[in-house]
Amino acid sequence: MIRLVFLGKFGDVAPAGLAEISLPGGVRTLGDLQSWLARQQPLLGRAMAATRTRLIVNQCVAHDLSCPVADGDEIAFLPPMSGG
Amino acid sequence: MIRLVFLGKFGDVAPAGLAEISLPGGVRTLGDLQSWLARQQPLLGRAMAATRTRLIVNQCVAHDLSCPVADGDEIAFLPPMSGG
Amino acid sequence: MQVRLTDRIFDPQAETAAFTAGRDDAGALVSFVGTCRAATDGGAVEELRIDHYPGFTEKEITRLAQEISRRFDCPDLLVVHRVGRIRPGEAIVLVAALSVHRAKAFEAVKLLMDYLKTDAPLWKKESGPDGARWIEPRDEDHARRIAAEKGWV
Amino acid sequence: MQVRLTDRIFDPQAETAAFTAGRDDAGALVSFVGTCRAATDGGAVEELRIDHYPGFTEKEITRLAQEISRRFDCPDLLVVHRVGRIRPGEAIVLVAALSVHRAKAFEAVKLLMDYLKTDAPLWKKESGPDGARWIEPRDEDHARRIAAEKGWV
Repeated sequence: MIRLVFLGKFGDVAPAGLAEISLPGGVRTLGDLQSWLARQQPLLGRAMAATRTRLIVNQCVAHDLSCPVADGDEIAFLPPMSGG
Repeated sequence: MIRLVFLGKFGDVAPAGLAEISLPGGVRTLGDLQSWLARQQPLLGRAMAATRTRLIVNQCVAHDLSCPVADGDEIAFLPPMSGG
Repeated sequence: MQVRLTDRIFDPQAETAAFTAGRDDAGALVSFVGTCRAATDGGAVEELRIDHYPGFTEKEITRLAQEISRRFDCPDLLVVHRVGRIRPGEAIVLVAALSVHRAKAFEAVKLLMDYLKTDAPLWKKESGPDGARWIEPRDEDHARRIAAEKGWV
Repeated sequence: MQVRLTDRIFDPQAETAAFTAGRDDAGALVSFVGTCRAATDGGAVEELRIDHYPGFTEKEITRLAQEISRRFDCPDLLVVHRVGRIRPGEAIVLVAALSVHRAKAFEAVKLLMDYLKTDAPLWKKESGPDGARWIEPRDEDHARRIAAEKGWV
């Protein structure tokens, strides 16, 4: 299983069923996972493509889409931030 | 009578008796008054000469030592300020 | 340095009083309080919702505060940030810095606010009579953040 | 705009709370609190005395605040300044600005503090175990004031 966390406006278009899923077949990297998500959830895919999206793996910033994804990982998808 | 107000460090060297005095003979301007004070109170005169002194007449800033002094005036002597 | 997220109404003045209690060694306190406005450029605001990513958000804000603290030699920093549902008039964020002299405290609070606007993992959604919208940093926020990064300010 | 001198201990947080009470139209509050330190470059401080010139001091501080208020389009300014005898740990000055956006509030408070340091008719005398000494603005205070005047900051 992997845990997916969709923050801000991504949370509005991500179905609740995506929070915890089995690692999809063929998904080995963050890039694979993002492509898989865009195919499964076109709305979410478009929302992510339309803005700068940062990916966080196990609470650490992922600097590269080639970063591996493994069973047990938590991956968060962050749209541009607006604190303060 | 004129009222004299000595602020900050000038207050430390000005005798209390100077707070209210008769307008001294020959004193027509702020410059006259300052010279008279320096003669009467050398300590005070030296303190004023040693620093930037601002003069306030009837609560308004005096921009010039030629400004007249008349009976009933209140003249304040201000050393450099240190608020905040 | 203290960094805290809270989903409850907080009193910025009480927080500031606690932060400075008993401190007679630091003469200068600068604080910023951001409050939920009843109306913005986008219209009337009935409610603000702030999303966060538990764990990560605290960690990132702490990292930003540590960077500011080092840069301005200002160890005494306080950050309190609301998350969740917020009503107009309620405080959203408090940033305070206590320092021996005021210039560093001003710069520390100002830049930490710039950082929070663009780099804190928080997401604001404003709701009003015309619906809800997610807020994104304004161009001027980014410009300020870049200037801060380069030491222009 | 509110300007007040007081010879009593005041609570800067309570003053700030009163200043902002019920305001849900202005999102940004910046405040500065200057507190009497127990020790300065000049040594231990047992007491601070601040002289003022009744009437004139209030008038001049109001004039400085009005200038800042106009320059930064920031009508909501609060200044509270202690006069008389002050002990370490007690607040000396509070300057607060309430504004729609934060940049102007920061600038208003920062510059009003620069002005107060050099241009407010107030005179500070520090007393400690080694005697008493009058404080004069430091060179850096003057430099900051001149920069402010010229719009460099």
